[in-house]
Amino acid sequence: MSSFIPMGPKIAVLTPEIIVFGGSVLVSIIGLSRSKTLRNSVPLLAALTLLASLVAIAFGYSNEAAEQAGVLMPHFNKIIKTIILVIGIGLVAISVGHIDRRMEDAVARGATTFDPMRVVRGEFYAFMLLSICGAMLIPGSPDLIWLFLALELTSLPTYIMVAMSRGTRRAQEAAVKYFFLGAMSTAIFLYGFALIYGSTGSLQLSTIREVFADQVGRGGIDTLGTTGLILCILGFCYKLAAAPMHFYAPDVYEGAANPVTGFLSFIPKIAGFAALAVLLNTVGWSGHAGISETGTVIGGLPAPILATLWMISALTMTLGNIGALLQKSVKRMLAYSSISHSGYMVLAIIAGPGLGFEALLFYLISYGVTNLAIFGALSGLQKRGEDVESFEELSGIGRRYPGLAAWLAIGSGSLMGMPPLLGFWAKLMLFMAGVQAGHTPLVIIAALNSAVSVWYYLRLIGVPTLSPPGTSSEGVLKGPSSWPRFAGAVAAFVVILLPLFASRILGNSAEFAPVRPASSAKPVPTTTQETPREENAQLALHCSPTRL
Amino acid sequence: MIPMLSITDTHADSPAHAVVTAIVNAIPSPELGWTGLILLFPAISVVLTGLCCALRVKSKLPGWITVLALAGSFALVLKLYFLRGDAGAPVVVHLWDWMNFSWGNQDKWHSLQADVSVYVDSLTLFWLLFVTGLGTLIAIYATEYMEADVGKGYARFFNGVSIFILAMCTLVMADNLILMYLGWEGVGLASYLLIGYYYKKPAAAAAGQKAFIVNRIGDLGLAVGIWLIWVNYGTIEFNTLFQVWNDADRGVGGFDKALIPYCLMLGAFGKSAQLPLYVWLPDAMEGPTPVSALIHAATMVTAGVYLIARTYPLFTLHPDALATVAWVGGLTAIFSATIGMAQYDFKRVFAYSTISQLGYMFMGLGVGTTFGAAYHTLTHAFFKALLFLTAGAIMHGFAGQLDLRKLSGLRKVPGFKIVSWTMLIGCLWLSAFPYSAGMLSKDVILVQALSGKDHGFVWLGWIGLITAAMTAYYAFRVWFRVCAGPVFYMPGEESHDDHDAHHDDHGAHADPTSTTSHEFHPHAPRWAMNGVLLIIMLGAFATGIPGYMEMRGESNWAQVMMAHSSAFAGSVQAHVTDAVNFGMNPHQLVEVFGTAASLGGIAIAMYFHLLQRKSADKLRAWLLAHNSIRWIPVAMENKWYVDEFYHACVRGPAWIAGHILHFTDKHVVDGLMVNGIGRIPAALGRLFQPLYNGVLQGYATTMAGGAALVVAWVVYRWLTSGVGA
Amino acid sequence: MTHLLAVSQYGASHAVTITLAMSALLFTIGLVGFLVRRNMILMFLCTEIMFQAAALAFIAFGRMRMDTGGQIFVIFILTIAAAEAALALGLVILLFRRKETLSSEAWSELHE
Amino acid sequence: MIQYLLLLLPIISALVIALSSQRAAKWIALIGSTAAFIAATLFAVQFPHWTTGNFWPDLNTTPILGNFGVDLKIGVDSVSMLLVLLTVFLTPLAIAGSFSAITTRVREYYAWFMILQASMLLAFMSRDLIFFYVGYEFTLIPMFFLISIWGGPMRGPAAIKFFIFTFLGSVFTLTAVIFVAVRHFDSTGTWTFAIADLVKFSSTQLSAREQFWVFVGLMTGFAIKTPFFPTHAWLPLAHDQAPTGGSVILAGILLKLGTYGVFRFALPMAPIGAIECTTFFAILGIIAILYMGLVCWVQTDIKKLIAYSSVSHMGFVVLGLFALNPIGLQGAVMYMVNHGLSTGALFLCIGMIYERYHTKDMEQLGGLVSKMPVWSFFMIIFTLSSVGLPGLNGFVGEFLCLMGAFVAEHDQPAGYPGVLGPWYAVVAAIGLILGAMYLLIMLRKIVWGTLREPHGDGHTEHAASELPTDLNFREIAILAPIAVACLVIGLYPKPLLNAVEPCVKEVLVNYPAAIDAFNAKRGLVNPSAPVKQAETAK
Repeated sequence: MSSFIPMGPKIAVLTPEIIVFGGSVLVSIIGLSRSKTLRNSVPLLAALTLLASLVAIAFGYSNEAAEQAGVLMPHFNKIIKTIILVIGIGLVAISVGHIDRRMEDAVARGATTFDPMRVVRGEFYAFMLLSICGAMLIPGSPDLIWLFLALELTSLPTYIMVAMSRGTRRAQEAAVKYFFLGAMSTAIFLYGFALIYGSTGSLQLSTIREVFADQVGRGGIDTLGTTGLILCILGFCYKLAAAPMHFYAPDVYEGAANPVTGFLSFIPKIAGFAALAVLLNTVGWSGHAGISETGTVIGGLPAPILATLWMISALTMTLGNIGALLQKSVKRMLAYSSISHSGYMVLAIIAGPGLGFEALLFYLISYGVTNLAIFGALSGLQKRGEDVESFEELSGIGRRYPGLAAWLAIGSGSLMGMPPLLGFWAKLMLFMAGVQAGHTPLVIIAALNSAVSVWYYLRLIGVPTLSPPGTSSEGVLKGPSSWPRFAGAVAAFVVILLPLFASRILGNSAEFAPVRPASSAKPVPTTTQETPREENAQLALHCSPTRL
Repeated sequence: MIPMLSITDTHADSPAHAVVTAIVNAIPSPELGWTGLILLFPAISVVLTGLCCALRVKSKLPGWITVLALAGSFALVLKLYFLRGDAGAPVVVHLWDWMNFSWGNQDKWHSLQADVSVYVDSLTLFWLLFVTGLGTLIAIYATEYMEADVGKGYARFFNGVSIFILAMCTLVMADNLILMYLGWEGVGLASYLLIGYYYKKPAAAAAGQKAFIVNRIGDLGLAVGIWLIWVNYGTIEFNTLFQVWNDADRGVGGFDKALIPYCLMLGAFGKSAQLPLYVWLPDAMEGPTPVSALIHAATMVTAGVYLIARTYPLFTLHPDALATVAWVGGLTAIFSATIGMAQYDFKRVFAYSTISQLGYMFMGLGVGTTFGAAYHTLTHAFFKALLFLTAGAIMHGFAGQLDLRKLSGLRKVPGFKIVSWTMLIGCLWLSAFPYSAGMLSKDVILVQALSGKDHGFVWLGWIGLITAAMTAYYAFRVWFRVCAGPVFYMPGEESHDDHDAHHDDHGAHADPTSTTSHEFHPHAPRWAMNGVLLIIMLGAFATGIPGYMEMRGESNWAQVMMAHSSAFAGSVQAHVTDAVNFGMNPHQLVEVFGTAASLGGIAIAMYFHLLQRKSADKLRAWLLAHNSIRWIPVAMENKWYVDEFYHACVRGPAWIAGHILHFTDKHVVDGLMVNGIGRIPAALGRLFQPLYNGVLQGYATTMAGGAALVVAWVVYRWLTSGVGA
Repeated sequence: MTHLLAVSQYGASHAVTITLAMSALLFTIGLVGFLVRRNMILMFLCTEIMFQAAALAFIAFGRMRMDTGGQIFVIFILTIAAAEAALALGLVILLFRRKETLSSEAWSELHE
Repeated sequence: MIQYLLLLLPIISALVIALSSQRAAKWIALIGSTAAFIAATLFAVQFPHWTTGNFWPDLNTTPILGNFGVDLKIGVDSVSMLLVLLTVFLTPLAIAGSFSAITTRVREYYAWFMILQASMLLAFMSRDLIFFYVGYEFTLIPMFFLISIWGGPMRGPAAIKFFIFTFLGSVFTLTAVIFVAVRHFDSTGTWTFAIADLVKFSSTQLSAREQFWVFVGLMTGFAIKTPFFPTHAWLPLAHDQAPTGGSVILAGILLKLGTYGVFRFALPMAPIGAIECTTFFAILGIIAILYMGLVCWVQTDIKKLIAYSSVSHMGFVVLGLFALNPIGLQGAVMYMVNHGLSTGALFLCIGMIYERYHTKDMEQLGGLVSKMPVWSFFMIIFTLSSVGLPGLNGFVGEFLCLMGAFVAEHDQPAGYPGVLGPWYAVVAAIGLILGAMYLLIMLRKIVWGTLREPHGDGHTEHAASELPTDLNFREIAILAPIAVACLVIGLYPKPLLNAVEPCVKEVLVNYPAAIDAFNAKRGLVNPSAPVKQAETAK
């Protein structure tokens, strides 16, 4: 069943991940160095690693080679990796100066001497790189084992990062919650893998796809497979912070240090979406889902999967938004906002390859960049060596730090979908994808939700710029390093300017091949009229002129 | 059908070009194109007096500018009259495009053509003659009357007068209904500004506002009428309209058409202060007296008569339309006469008499004699202007005193001779003294009414006769009280000289009632006022001429002018019949009973108000003493409580509704609905908040439970829909 | 269960079915244990039980399909489980040092 | 490229202001906005094609999301041009009107103002639906800051309510737009958001049901923005709390975005849907006219009164739009422009009073004509224009709107049958009386009567020192152009009417047949309807 793929090309395709992995090893060693310069160069090194990996993708990655190496969605793979790396560099930048802050202070003051056993900087960046490496591995997974390992590689370091991000009880509590609930979710999707394996008899995703297509031809995916898929989706929801597996998110985001929260709200999420795309690729979006609003038959995910995702999407965005309305802590609010954005993005997953995936990728870029702007600004502030967390502490800081307030405002505007910022275009694409897939009701729910979200995003715009400075915002000062602020500024400019180049970006992502046709190229079995289906096929062609 | 002279425009493309075209068109053409200048003169006056206002000119310059401009207009009107004669064809002069656009073509219903164009036929000329003529005279009068305000409100006053004349000329010269509507509202604006001239008096400000708003009700009728006309005839230009009406569409139509006269009627009733809508006119007396004379007696209030005369053919669209006009007119006449009999403020008496006389005009229109109506308008314009101007002269002389109980024997006060005697002429004319112009014009109407066969017009004639008696009574009640009898006067509460000073702010002035006649020196009118009074008196005499000619069965210019205008075109002008009552035909009937009514009224007035002044009070006391009849004087003195009725039944409920709606808006629409919807998300959020309790197991359970719920939902969908796997 | 038995079209033996049932049971035990136990070590062990339930299922399915993939997967599951165990124990020790208790309820400072 | 200049001018000014000193800011803003005015006027003169309903001849496009048909296309037809001219005309005046009122965070104020102008211009000039939406939506941000920094005591809630409600509405609009674009793609295979293409597609290819929902979606946003009757709750608060300049722009231009949307998108895109909803919206319009008229009557705050009157006036626009015939639509467009002028000017007048007395309470002010004759003169002019006095601009729109509704009968021989009829217009025309009533009452209270000023001059010390009793030259120079414009449009609206005519025809191109079919379903057959339209109804 599984075709043999020689090792060489496979490793060649994995060069970027190998670079990142190597970098993590290097970083973890250098972090222990007694030389302050060397120690301080750790983030730079991490960023350079990511940059090198990026170069490797830019110049060493070809879709053909990847396809040869068994990557199922080569272009999707490339784009996801690129996004992870670019945003990853930003995430590294916003975490500069955070880890070991007290220790370094003490050393600088001469209060203590450097003790390699008590510093964690090296490990922190190493874990960060490992997690990024894991996330990068996901979209190219050829089989379930790979997928499982990549997912675990993504999550396990993050548990530790939360715990070590700051030495407080809150961080440890966040870590324990994150870890235990994460373990539960892992068990759930692992069991799902087992059921899929049971249904199809293979771990190879390409084979699974064929078997599922075969099953669809015989009336539908069997119960075992369906259950497995649903369990997987639910398990992945944990990574996405999507309902009903989102409950950990507010606590964990609040407990972790600001840069780590920024990390958590992006890397696991993109990993989860990549995993979801890879997994759902096995059942494909060309099955029949039902009758659309407009009366035409629409292709889509199998009905139970669609129903699950539909429900998850609607629940996630709604619960996220209504939860965010009540928050006093910026980070908790951002956690809920992150939840709701997962809900929007699930809509893109539902819409499927073509416009849906383009929307998903664009949305991920937009969300990642915007997140950087906001967390960059937040990480660039401190209050007595601690993170700035509550709205009160941000009150009126625009007077002193207009730039940071502006990054926050631009980020919020983008998250709420205010044109002409990046978030608007992302949402536009998303809604287009949703409507095109025939899910106008879901799009309307999403639209309503984005209107609700305005309330709390406005607070994030308004509190720093409009409110008078209060007692709790007086002690808020700039953080020790200017890198987070710089990263925030760059991200904010990107949020404003990227739309001008959106055409180029989307032009690139439009080329990605979402689904490889099943080798046997069976006609999709029909239970309803033939003609609309033909149109539908036409439609798919329009979506992806080059990729089929 | 109707020959016309039209200077058509080239349709403008670009704005600049259009402006040039407009100016070129406004320049007099070799023929009668200069007609448009009749409007130009007051317009220039508006601008110049406005400038004077802005520059705070401290001389009588604005007054004389106005007089000159109006005189210029009057001269042009005269020239036009003499050029065209009584029965000339309508002149249409296009000035510039206004609300003019089309879709498709320029046909009926496919375009809306309301241009600033002038349409002059004999009806227009008839009105223009006395509007500009009296306007000029009254402006001259006002240059003296308002002299106390020089440098303060003087320019503003004449600006208002110029606006008024401009709007009034636009009204009567309009070539289409919408332009007429412009004039219609324009005179309302002038009226608003001039009534509120003494803006510091809250009553004046309120009166101006009331006039505008009540008129708006009428305007609503006019607007609906215009729309209905467009819907039914596809045009609102008089020329085309009458053509259409003449060619094809004569006579009674469907519901839509039948409504047209009633809507127009509403407009006319509003502007001419007829029965349901007359309430603003008495209050309008708060304005300076020349304004009352010009606007609220002679000209503006006859706009309603003009409107009906202008659209007379349309009043045949429903059989009862004209009868309604007649009855409303007749009832207004007698109704306001009863109020006029019981007022002490003689300006108000004249105001009610104006309403009453306007009622006669409508009666005339209704019973079918447009000539009678127009002729009465003409005579009324002169004698009522005369009365108001004399009243003004008295106010001017006696510091605003208007109470007829506080003035007496003015004919013997030095300087008030001319005033008193011209006032007598006015009163005689008003009371239809035999063979006065007032009698002649009124008779035309009453004869027509008494010879009517249906709609109870005969009864209307009798009502007219009774009203005539009442009119004679209240007219001479004023004259005998004020001008006859022993000399006695008390100055008014406020001298309008110093209305700009804060005279009523601190009570620094002595109580005005304590100012006795000994310390007070009446301020006699000078040449401008007296001269104008005399000229108008002569005019009042002159207005009798067509009446005499009519009486002798000769054709006269007024008659001819009406007959060659839309007021006659195809109308139902009835002929006087030989209906017999009391053995007399209508002519004899009116002659006998009219004379009796007039003389009887004067006699009663003489008894109560000259010979036995005490007995008037006694009569009043006697009436008040008897419970069964005491409502009569009370109601009459309180104007039949009509204002109060409107206040309670229209304004009150609307005001309460306003408050209720404001409350609703604040607390239901905004508070409950909008804020309520706004609260839903947060409330939902609070609903789910307990789930985020921070306990690890709690989260785990919720997650597992949530996952189970999702699965359950999927299974449910699966089972129910049967689609899918 | 009927659905599970329905898959035996591939010729699954009774033993496979029983193994699968066992796996499902194990997973349930693990999950319920995770939800009801407060001791963090026990909770962690419950997640391990769930992992092993999945592993058992893999073996059973592998046997049913006559495919070695399931068994290979199990090795990776065990590896990951071991890694998680290391992480979990480290974490638990850290927390125990802080609060001298293993109860998960002691850690509920972060909440709405 | 020349058309981009108009967009760039305000943006560049905003940047320059942001970098300039606090003192220079207002002058730069004034110069920038005046330059925009001059530029727009020059364009209007140089390319008179707009007067005949055509767009600017060189319709350049700048692809943004090129492969999804989202291109920055700038162009104007006459309706757009009128509103552009209104925008560039009012903005410098509003800026000059803020000179003495804005003393804190001056740079920010003017920078936001210029950004606001840019985004309004974008909305009016865009020939691409998405960029229309960008401009339409982005106006919220500057307006949010204008209200919440320089607004009255309740500025926070006012700004938030304004923002959230308009945002809430416009997401539906966006969804509807996307729906149409997607359907266009489905049937043609190309993506486009070009207004012309989508309008053509939507009005002819969508089924009745789809059109209905598209129309509802579009209207949800526009109805809140305009605002229509039950969705007006944000307006009084926002207008009341906004600083003078903000109120002027809000009432003068931003509200027009809603009606412009209805005119430009909702009506042409979904004729069948529009016809089905006509009665509903017309009734909403009438309710707005009457209800708000009564509410205005009992207001004691001048600014609130004018704010509520805006809702009432917008009711006329709604009525005119849903008359669905040339008269009504012409009236609606005229009303948009004229309401912008007269209400904007009224807000400016009120702002001048507020700067002097620090109160907007009619009970505390009175008889100002004796102290401020010049101000009173302007106030009277603009009030009368608002009342709809013929000869001033307000009348043209008001009369045509009502007349349009009046003649919109099924058997109208004008070639444009309608769904409404005389009764709608007659009931709405009561609004004429109410309008006169509340506005004249306002005049009576604050302009006429004996002089009343707020007790204690303690509040007025900052402003009173700078400002003379009556208007100064700057203030006269602000109000006089508007007054002239009011008079000119009132006396010579012909060029405007001529220019708008082709646009109106274009909007109505699908209507007569569809209305005949709709009326026939209700049993009202148009005797003069062409025979062929039985099938076009489908």
